[in-house]
Amino acid sequence: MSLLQVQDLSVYFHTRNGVVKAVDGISFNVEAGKTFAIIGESGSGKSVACYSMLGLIPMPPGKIESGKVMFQGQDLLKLSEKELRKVRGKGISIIFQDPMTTLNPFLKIGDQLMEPLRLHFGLSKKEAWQKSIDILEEVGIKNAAQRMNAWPFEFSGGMRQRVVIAMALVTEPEIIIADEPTTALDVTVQAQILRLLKELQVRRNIGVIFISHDLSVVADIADEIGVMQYGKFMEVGDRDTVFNNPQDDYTRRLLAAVPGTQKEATGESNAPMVSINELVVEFPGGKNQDTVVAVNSVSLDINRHEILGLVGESGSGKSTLGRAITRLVNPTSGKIYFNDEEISHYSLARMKPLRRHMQIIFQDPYASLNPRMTVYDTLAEPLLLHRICMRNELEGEVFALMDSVGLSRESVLRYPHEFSGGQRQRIAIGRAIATKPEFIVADEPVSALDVTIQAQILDLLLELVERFDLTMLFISHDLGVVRYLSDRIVVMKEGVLVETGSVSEVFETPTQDYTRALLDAIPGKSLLEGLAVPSKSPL
Amino acid sequence: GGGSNESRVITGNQQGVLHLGNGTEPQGIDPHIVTGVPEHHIIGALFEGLVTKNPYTLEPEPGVAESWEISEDGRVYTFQLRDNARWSNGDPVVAEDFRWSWERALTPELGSLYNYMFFPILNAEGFATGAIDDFSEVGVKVLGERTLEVTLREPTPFLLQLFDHYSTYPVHPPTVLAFGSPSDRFSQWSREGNIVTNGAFTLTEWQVNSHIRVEKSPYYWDADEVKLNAIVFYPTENIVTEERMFRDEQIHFTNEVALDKVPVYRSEQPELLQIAPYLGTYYYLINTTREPFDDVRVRKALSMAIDRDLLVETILENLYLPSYALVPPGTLGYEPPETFTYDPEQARQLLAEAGYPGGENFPSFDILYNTQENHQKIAVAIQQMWMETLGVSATPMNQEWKVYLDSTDNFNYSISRRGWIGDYVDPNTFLDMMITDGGNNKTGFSDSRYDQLILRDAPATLDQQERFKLYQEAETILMNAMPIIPIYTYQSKHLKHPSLKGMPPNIMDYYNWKYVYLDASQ
Amino acid sequence: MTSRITSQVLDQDIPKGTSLWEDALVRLRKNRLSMIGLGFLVFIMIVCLLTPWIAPYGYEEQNLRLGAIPPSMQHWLGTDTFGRDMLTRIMYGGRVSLLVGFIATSVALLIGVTYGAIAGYAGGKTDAFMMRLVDILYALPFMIFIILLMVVFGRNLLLLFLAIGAVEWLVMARIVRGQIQSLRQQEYVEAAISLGLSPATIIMKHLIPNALGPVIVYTTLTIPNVMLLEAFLSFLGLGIQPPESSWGLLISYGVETMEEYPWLLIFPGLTLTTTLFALNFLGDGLRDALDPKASRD
Amino acid sequence: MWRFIGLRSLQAIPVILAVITVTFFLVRAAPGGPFSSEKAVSPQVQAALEAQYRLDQPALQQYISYLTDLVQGNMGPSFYYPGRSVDELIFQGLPITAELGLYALLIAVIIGSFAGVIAALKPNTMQDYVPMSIAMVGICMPSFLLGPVLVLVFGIMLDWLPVSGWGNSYGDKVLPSITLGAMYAAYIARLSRSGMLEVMSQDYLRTARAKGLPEYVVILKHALRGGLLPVISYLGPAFAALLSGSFVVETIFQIPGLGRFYVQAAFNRDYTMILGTTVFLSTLIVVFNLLSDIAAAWVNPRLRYQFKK
Ligand SMILES: Nc1ncnc2c1ncn2[C@@H]1O[C@H](COP(=O)(O)OP(=O)(O)OP(=O)(O)O)[C@@H](O)[C@H]1O
Ligand SMILES: Nc1ncnc2c1ncn2[C@@H]1O[C@H](COP(=O)(O)OP(=O)(O)OP(=O)(O)O)[C@@H](O)[C@H]1O
Ligand SMILES: [Mg+2]
Ligand SMILES: [Mg+2]
Repeated sequence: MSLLQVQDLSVYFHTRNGVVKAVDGISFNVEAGKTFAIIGESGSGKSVACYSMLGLIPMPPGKIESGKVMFQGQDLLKLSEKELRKVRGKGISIIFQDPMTTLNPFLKIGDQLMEPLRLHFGLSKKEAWQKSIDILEEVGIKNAAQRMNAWPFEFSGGMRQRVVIAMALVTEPEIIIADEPTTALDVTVQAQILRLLKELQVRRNIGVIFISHDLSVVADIADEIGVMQYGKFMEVGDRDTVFNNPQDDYTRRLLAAVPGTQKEATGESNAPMVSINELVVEFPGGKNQDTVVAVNSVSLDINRHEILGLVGESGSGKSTLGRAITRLVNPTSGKIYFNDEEISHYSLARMKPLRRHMQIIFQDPYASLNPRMTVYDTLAEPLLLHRICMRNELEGEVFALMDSVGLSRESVLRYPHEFSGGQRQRIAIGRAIATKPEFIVADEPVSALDVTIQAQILDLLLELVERFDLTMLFISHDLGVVRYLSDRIVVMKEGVLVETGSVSEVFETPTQDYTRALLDAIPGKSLLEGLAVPSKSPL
Repeated sequence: GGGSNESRVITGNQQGVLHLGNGTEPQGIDPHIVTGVPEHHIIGALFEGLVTKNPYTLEPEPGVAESWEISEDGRVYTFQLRDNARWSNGDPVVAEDFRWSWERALTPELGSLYNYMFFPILNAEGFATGAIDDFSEVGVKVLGERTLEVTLREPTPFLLQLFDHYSTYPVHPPTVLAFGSPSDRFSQWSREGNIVTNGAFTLTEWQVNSHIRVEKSPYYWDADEVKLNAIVFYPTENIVTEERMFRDEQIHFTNEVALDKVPVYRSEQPELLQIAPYLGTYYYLINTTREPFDDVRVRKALSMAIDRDLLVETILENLYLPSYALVPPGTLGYEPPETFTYDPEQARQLLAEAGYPGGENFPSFDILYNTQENHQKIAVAIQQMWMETLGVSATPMNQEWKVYLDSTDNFNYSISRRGWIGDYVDPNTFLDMMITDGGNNKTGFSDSRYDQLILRDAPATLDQQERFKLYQEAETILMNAMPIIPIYTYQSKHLKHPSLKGMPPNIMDYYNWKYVYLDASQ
Repeated sequence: MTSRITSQVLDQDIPKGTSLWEDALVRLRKNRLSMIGLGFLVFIMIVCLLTPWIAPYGYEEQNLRLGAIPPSMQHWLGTDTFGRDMLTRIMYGGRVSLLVGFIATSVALLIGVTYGAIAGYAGGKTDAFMMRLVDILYALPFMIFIILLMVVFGRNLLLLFLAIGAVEWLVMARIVRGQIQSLRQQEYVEAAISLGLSPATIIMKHLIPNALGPVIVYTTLTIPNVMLLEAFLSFLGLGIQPPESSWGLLISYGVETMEEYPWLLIFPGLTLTTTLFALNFLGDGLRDALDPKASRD
Repeated sequence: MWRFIGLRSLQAIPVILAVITVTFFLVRAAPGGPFSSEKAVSPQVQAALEAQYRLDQPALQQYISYLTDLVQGNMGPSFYYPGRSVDELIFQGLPITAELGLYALLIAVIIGSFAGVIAALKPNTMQDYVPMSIAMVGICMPSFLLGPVLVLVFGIMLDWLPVSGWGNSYGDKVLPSITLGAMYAAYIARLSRSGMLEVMSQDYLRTARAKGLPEYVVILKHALRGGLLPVISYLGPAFAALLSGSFVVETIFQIPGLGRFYVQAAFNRDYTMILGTTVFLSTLIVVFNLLSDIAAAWVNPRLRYQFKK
């Protein structure tokens, strides 16, 4: 018998703007030791489907309309809160999608990690402490012992994600639900994590539900795949069938949208738009912690009309660099020029006129959205502020923005928490491009998007580059995307720039070991190179 | 009562310890410095003057002085002190102690507020104001170890009343000197542990805002007559709390009873109430320097329009007595003149004569009172009476105590409430207030005949009846000018546990602690 | 590929741009308890407004011989010791209390929220300076302050509002500052900064709406507090003078005689409590309405 | 952090100095001096009294000598209680008021936050309405009303507890502490409810639940910290108000505490006492606001930036 049987699960949200059929009658099974991957459109109900099984969606407004979720002989949907609690963590654990908001900002990393250990294994404080350090190391956090005392906000996006993963893995549950667990991880770390997961799965015969947009990863690890759209499964089948012989139209479109080729080198080299000189950003360390040098003496030019790809290890200082350029963190030393203006020490007020021309898309879209502002307000704000349009055109402009980032107009009055991860990311993108800026720092802007929408967004960005002379610092772990979009690539490691070059130079003749390691670790390479999946069974 | 707690009253009765509510926390117990009633109660237990009062008759009784002689002209008193009067450390109480103490009390630097109590003594006022430096010029002489001669400016028939006042009590010179200069207000001599007293009790415990305990003194000359072993005084600012404490049998005797509680006790436990006329008058001051109050007709109209009977009967719960003069009736035989009554008709007429028929054009004015509920009640009621009877509109206006004093002092008012409690049992204690520019006059009232009567004629008259006639004449002058509107005569009111005896009601609300005893059988 | 995204919904189907506030109003209207609370408040206000015309007696009308009679047909809520009709006095008292309650609270709210938000947002030296100023004001002897006010300006209702507002805003400022201080660290504030919004806009649009929960609650608590404070100040001579009255004054006089004439305490007390309940239901409803995440059916 | 505490303690100096200065001149501006009384005071006596209390000196000189004395730990003699120093009176009442305040605070914090949390767990249900209604009644029952009611019920009618006193008989601390704490409990209940509601919908609570943590751990460990932030900012001024506001309770229950001096001193125009209590109060305020800021930073690590640099 299957470890987990989901039958005809439907979850609706009864909001003031009508009913959202987030999950609409899905069924699937998860076998022990096997991985069931869910792919599909952003906003199609993947997360809701998984969370609702354990009663972890807000109810109301959410309501489970129908269905049965059988686990260990009981229907999870019928359990009381108390009985569910026994299943959570120990029976089924979840890696949530948004690592920023899923960690408690008021508790130390170590505290949060030790919690499930102490709860489910009754470990002493000391044992739990040691075990937590081990698992942190296993997910590739350096200096784990020291980092135990850090607060979530001191961690980079990828590091937080790994903490969330570690938290879910330590309990060694029967089933792990991993909701886009590697979006913020560079490929080497990603590989390490996937290995870890696999290992655990084999050792303990664990069933895994793996939600991802990264088809190459799915191709690598899935046994069975469900393709979701509009809250329904369009197609469920084993990996090879889905990849090589997709039945559904949507699946086919999905596979076709994987970004393939490299952008043509523009060649022309303009004057630098942004120029950084010997930039250093330090964060004070906490108790028994050294000062963190997040960005270490980085010098860099970003030319006008150029997309500069920034890749590198998780925690290497990419986000910090981006935030320093936009003056959201104060540089410790060094200089930043924007349009030949030195802005390193500009006050907030002096920065203000420049803001219109300089935008940032945050790595963590949810946290960057005001929970009390609807999409409409969020998008209208920059338009009004910088007088991009008249008040009477506002509505049209907002809808145009929503259209261009692929948000349905019906959701215009929704608040951030009513969206899926990918939808939130699109709101953030919409906000950043609203002012038609000259320069954007895009920190993992498409990590939560399925490939079709991702393709749409990437095209949109390219179009903006063409039409409005946009310059962009594009931070991403997805080397495919970076390759597709960038003119030039810089590689960062431990706060330092280790390599700079054109796309082809870096991809084809990397000079650094680290870069090579990165390239080697790209999963599902074959898929990238023409969608011919190395199948266990011949076509 | 008491529940889980043994009630203090019961244990007190067994041990001879009296517990009583005593109003506010005493400022101190230096007899020459403090001025309040709560202080008075405590000092009365700790010290004794030349004479004391009989609580039943209020007649002077021998205190430290076992006898005295008065010269023919009434101006020289010779006191013979008793042999066995002793301080609580065993020292004898001698005439020099009195002389020394009075010099101290009169020393200008000390700033004793009650120094005017000595002013009938020859040259005392001069010494107190600094006009005379040498105390030997003051009419106080030590004739022998236990003989004290006092020479007066005028024959002052109520002198013995003054010598019962605590401001004339002796203090123990060596003790005072041991703690610094005699005129030092910051001296610690009167603190528990330091103080040496000559009264029936000694101070044993003093916890600010909690309680003061005095215990029977073995050295007191009349110790055999003292029945209580100890008295504990509790500061009870909040009269509601005080009543609760009484009900819970934590105190034998309350300092006050709230107006609203009186009817309840009257109907349910009348035996616990002790109500008696009190030597005090509640009245309104009129600022005669202000229009339209400079017109005596207006003043009279206002006064005659007040239905004092109704006031007393209703909001005052029949607790006080309607008053039509400044001096309370029955002040050791003095009866104030009856010059007017409640007469709305005449009031209206007077007001019309003054140019305000039916209150027309009468400017609206404030009735000033200091923050207290009873003052407010009276002001509200009177305001309404004036409105209904005279058609004049007044607004009750309360001010915080010191602001109110300041306003009144500076004539910054139209009508202001006032209460006056006699310092001693004689009309003089009331009437000398109203002399021209008297410190407590505050109305602008001035009448030379009045001044003459109060300052010259009456003090020089030895015969009591004669003297009272003069006072009546003065008071008639006063009430005809009506710079004040008498409203009611106070009554003292207490709740008293049945076991408490020897505390009879009297118009001074005076207790002589050595008469007090507890009857445990009650 | 954007087939689903391009809207199938006609533009007019989509409500015009609504802000949190408009949205909140809609939601508030659906909250039954809040509406009952609001209804009650409106009722009380109308009654108070119309009091001079509908009150059964004059508020100063005494009948000393009919003092302190329990509720009866002539006097539904009894009379006080002056024989004045309690119902009338409560109605008149409400005029003062509501006016003082709302105006003084508004003053406190306005100053407190603005001040606290600025301090909390600015942080650093500005915050230290501003908060120490609050400390100073908080530490000054209130009594003396009141006495002086009274002496310098005399009786004046407007002054009373200011005096009360001036004290009440201090705690409000601290609460708001605390909230803003922690909200300011949120990434959406950073996002707002990166948009180029001015601090004032960030405070107004991004911070305050997210700090409103405690603010609303504290406001609803301040109103009754202010009403009682008014009684205290009036008693000291700063506020209204008898025979005028207010709920707070009625209550404090009622306490004195609660054993003898309980109705003198119970009715004004009940009025104040009911009003507070209504206020709180409204406040809670508003809080819920302003919280997009709050559950609703 | 020690640096931060040190810095804040330094800030206390200008605060207290400002308070002293303003108060010093404010009290002298208030009409009616310390010695005015219903009985007229003769000019000589008035002068003598003023001389004894240095009031005859120019105000500035008085001010300077006051400060000089204060620095040496001497708050001067009380104007109202001859022979007693302000230090003595304050330190006599302080332990009692502190104890009373502490009990009241404990009652307020424990009962208040408990009620608030309980209510926030199931908003808009009976579990919410019942504690919140009690809280609201508590707010309408200021201590001048609650105290007498409690005394009447528990002291007189049921006769369970003493009606007055402090530490004199068994159980006499119960009613005053409740009376003083009740209103603060009500405030805290309301504030913690709203704070908790704000937090209860956060995603990190979902994470905590997903770990299988029992609900009480979810609440106590994960939700409470964020939820109590408004309460924490409120507690600073509240505790100071608790101590200075205890005068009503102290009067009702005959407690020889410090609170009575705050009010009495102003009425008596006891200049030194007003200043003394004010200095004391401002110190309390500085200290408790510091504590509340530290507590807030302890709860919310992102506020600790102020400790650094
Ligand atoms: N609280 C909510 N209220 C209303 N609608 C909601 C709520 N939560 C989610 N939704 C809607 O439910 C749908 C499914 O959301 P879900 O988070 O499951 O998508 P997803 O498949 O995980 O997408 P993504 O890949 O972008 O994370 C979305 O359209 C979303 O807008
Ligand atoms: N506020 C902070 N306080 C202390 N340390 C911080 C802070 N923010 C970031 N860091 C540290 O700085 C380093 C760089 O972080 P940053 O977020 O720039 O990494 P990143 O390259 O964006 O990583 P990722 O790819 O995982 O998002 C990390 O070691 C992180 O722990
Ligand atoms: Mg999702
Ligand atoms: Mg990052």
